[in-house]
Amino acid sequence: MKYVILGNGPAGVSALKAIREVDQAGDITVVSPETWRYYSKILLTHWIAGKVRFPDLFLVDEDFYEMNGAKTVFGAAATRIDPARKAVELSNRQRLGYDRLLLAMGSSPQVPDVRGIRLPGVHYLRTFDDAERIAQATSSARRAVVIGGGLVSLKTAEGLLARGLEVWVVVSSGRLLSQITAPEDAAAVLRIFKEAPGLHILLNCDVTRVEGRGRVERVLLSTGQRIECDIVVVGKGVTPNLLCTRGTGIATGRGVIVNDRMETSVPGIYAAGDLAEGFDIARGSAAVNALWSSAVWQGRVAGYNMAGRDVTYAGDVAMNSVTFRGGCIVALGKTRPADGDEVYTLTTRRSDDSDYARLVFRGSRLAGAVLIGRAVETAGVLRSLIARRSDVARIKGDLLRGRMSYPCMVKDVAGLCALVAS
Amino acid sequence: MEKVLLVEHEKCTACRICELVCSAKHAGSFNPAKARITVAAFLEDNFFFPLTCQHCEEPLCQDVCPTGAISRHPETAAVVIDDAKCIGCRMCQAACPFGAIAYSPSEDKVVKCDLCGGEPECVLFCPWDAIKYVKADDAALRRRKAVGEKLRKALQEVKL
Amino acid sequence: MRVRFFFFLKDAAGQDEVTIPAESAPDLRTLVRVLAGRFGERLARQLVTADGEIRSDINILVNGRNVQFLSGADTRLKDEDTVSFLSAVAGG
Amino acid sequence: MYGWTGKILRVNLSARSVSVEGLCPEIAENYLGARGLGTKILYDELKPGVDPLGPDNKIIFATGPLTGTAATSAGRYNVVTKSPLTGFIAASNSGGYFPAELKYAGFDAIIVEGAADEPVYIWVHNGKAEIRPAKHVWGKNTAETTDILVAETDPDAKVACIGPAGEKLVLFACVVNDKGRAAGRSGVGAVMGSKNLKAIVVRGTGDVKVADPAKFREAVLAAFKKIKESPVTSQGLPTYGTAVLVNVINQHGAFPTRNFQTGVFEGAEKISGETLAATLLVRKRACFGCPIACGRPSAVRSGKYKGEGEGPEYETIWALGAACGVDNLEAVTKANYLCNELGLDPISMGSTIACAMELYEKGYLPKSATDIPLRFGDADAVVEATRKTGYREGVGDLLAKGSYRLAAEFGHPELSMSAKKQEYPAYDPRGVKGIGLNYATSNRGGCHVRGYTISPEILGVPEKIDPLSKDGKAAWVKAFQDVTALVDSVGMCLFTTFALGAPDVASLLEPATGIPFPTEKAVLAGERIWNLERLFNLREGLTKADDALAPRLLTEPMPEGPAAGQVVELAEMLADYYAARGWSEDGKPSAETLERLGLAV
Repeated sequence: MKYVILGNGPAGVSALKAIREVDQAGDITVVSPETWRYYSKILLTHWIAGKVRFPDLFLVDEDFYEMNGAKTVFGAAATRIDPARKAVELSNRQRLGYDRLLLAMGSSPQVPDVRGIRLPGVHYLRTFDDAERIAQATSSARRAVVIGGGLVSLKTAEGLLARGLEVWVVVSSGRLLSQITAPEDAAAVLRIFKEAPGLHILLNCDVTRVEGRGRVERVLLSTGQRIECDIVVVGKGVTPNLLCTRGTGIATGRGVIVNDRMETSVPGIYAAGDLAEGFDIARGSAAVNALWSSAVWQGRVAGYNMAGRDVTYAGDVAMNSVTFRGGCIVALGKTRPADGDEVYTLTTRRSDDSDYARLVFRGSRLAGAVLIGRAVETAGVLRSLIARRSDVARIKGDLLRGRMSYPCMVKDVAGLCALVAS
Repeated sequence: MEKVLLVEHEKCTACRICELVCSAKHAGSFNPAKARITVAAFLEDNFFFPLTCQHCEEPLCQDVCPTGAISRHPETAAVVIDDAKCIGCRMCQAACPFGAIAYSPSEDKVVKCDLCGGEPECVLFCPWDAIKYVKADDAALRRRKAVGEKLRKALQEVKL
Repeated sequence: MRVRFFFFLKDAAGQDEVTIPAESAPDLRTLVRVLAGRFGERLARQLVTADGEIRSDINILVNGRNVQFLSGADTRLKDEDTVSFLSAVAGG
Repeated sequence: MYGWTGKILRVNLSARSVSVEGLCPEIAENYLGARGLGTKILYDELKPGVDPLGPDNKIIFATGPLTGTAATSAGRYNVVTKSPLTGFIAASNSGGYFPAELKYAGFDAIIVEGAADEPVYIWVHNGKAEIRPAKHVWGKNTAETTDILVAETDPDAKVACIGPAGEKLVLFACVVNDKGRAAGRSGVGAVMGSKNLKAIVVRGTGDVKVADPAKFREAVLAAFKKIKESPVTSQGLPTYGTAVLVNVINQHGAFPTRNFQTGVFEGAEKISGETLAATLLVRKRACFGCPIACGRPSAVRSGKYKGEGEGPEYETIWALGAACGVDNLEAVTKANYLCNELGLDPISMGSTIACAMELYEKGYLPKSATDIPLRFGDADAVVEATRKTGYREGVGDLLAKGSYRLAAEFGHPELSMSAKKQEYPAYDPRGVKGIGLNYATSNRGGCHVRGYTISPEILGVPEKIDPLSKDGKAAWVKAFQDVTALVDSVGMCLFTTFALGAPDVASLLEPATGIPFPTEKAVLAGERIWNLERLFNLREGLTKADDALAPRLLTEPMPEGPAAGQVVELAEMLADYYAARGWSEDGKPSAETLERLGLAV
């Protein structure tokens, strides 16, 4: 059996491990446009901040591929897939035949339509090479503009602040983290970032132009404001890398459409990670959740199925955590309520004012939550309630009193048991 | 034979000595907020539950850790966190269905039970043997699993 | 005489009260032997030590007086007496 | 500092100010904490003769150096103030979760002075504190108050509060923490009420550190071993709770019945610890850090006494039961729940009802003076009188003054079973002489937990001594009083002394604090604390005449049972006691004694 894995991130590597667990003999090739072995993209902003050492970026040892009997083709990307001949063409002219193919190429940063956005000094943060360029630039830069108010932007801002830069974060929306939280969370979310020295958050405005002679010198904002700066980092979201699926018959929507075995519409071709539309339990439909955790689980399910073990993907719940200088925000599942959903906001006059929890219920089930501060400690239990689609009617009272703990559920089960026994 | 932590919550008196000795051992001070075990005491319901890491067979926390900081200890089989690798991103907290991972603000890291390297302090001090460290094939553990299974079934039946 | 058991001794004896004629147990030492024989090993272990001495950590009252302040194991018993056996307990 | 947090919170309710002060290391070493520290502060700061219910009185909530550590059963604190019931020092002890939480919040003690002009509570968290309005919980019972204040502060906050009884200045109102544990005696709740202070709410995530963790751990392990080896602390108390004593004390003929008219209660079995364990007990529960777990969550499932909560304890069962001739355990339990909810000391409550019943039956308390007939054995009357006292309704307004003032008002103060106007607990001294001497000399009036000689006299711990003999009792009482002051002041529970002794306490105290504490030094601290309490009382006008017992105990021989014919030979024991203490014949510490204890001015 010949396996080709396009991608060397969490989805690809999880698939590799799963395949090897089932099939010790098969021929596996991992293809990646990057030259580095499997590393953690999440750590890049921490590396820029100087909090993580270079060797600690890597999640596997150098002999990992060898030990798993996998060939690697690094520094090359798939350019065309030929399902009829069961082959993949690579940018280095190589052609790989496969019996089972995994699409795990992830996603790429979106490039905003702004004049001057191609000027040197404008960066994106996706790969280690991107991070290295940003880190180099910070050695001489003093002022930075970060475009976007999402997770990557804010973590990048934190990294740049740690490097001693003054940072302006320019956000189109009226609030931070607008993709993973709801408008009613805005104030609580903003509180986490507000007091950071050197950080300026500009809401409700866009960068209309990037200017400079030969390289970035300033940005112009829709408000008319000008910000002099040495570098710009863009964090306006990502799009799945679907280019090589064009014309192959692999069905796509926002991402690659898969069944519950992570197989695409073309038999033998699977997809996992940032480019796949996995089932989202909270939404009750497929969605592209560009999450580390989803990539791991989807990659594992894909790998098992590719190697012949029949495993289904139960689906996942969107799960994001954003930390900033000791503060933390966790968003789970569906954070923006639809019609008929019930929403409860729990704010107590606690010792720490930054504590906040908002729960979204759909019928007798929990659908989503935004947790800030100490409430984050309950995130796992809530996520499990959402993921298991538990009927929470009996423990809703406890949940709303801030008792969102596992024992609370055990108590409930024990109570039910007594009820059944009697 | 691998040993596991067995909690029999019916025996718990909510004295919280486990929290005290755990924090002393791991944090060097008496401070329940720093303990890796917590007694959830629902006093009105007379329901007390010592909660700590279950050292799951397939730990979700390990899956979601983006830094590779979580692994299984080769000798104790405990699911352990490598302090040096943890960046405090809290994803493991969001993944753990038991809520058994705590965050230590002073260190900006998450902390959890590590079975004290094979000699759990909570087990040594628990006055009522509500927490035991037993061989994985221990009869008590099997009984416990059977009860758990019964409870699970009871829950499902009621839901129908 | 009326013999009463309290607390764990009641559990061990399986009942809280028994009547024993003084002629079969004219003193406390004999009574303890009679009770140990009658109620078996579990009670016996709680009443007497391995050497057959009355254990010091239980309290035995004859008509409300601790036998310690009567004649100990030699305390004479009459049919109208009440002998109470109390396991080691405290409160407050 | 190790053991101690080294910080004291001072709250002035009149000025609405809060401040943080350091704990003087020398005071800490000499007075330890909790009861000792509170006494030292009160002695140093209180002007003599202040009205206990006026703004000049202060109330101190103090933990010990071992509170919040893993030391055996060290989850306790003391509420120290000038008692409105006795006019002398009050130091009421309680466990639960509140005391350790106060330590984690960063304070060894809270000193509250002045009085607020409207209801307030104090919110203490991680080294900070604020005074907050409490109008919305004024009038609420202790359970409701706790729930509301937890909801508006922190889910893990712990609450010590008063109920309606404290608000209405019932002279034996208590402070209830964690809903079911109480700083019960001497009316400390009324002092809070007089200050318009409804509650103290604490939450903390700070450290309590010990000086030598390894040595401390060894000492804790050794102490745990002894607790587990003692059948008293490993079996008796966990299985039956304190109520185990009902049968024991009744068997000895020292179970005070119908206001101490006799020492044998025919209904004892029905209200015994065994009956409680077999019927109403839900499970056992421990205070913070306690391996004994004598706590009794209980429930009366149905009927007119339906309810649930903690207890009843032995003393409660006696006071609301035998003392009033009541053998209905459900009624006693209900009255106990009411005491918890309304914030009443069940010993003084039951004893005061018992006194009123005797006054009523003898015709001294006219029928017109009470809206319910008060006859011995009437269970409903006990429940109703308790409720009425909490709210000061009808006859409850009379009962709220305690038995001494009640009996005096109707011309028969001799029928109050009290010392220094505080009601005795559940042991008739005619059947247990040493405890009588302790009642008479206890610095806070009629009380068993100052020098619990029941231990040697009845239970045989650490050795059996004859309860009916007066000889040698003075030395036992002194020794127990001093060791108890030590145990109370380090923050441990008195019940540990059924298995542990002063050397064990010292062995914990030394590695915890890093200060050398040989046993003699630790016990000397206990003696110092006892004498300082005495000095406080003397300054408040105490004389030898206050070291007294009710005439009934001295002159009316016990009518029946094992103690038949006995009276308490107090005068002889008292003389021995003064001598043993190094006090003058009129009960004042001599100059040499003060010198020896480091109390000389």
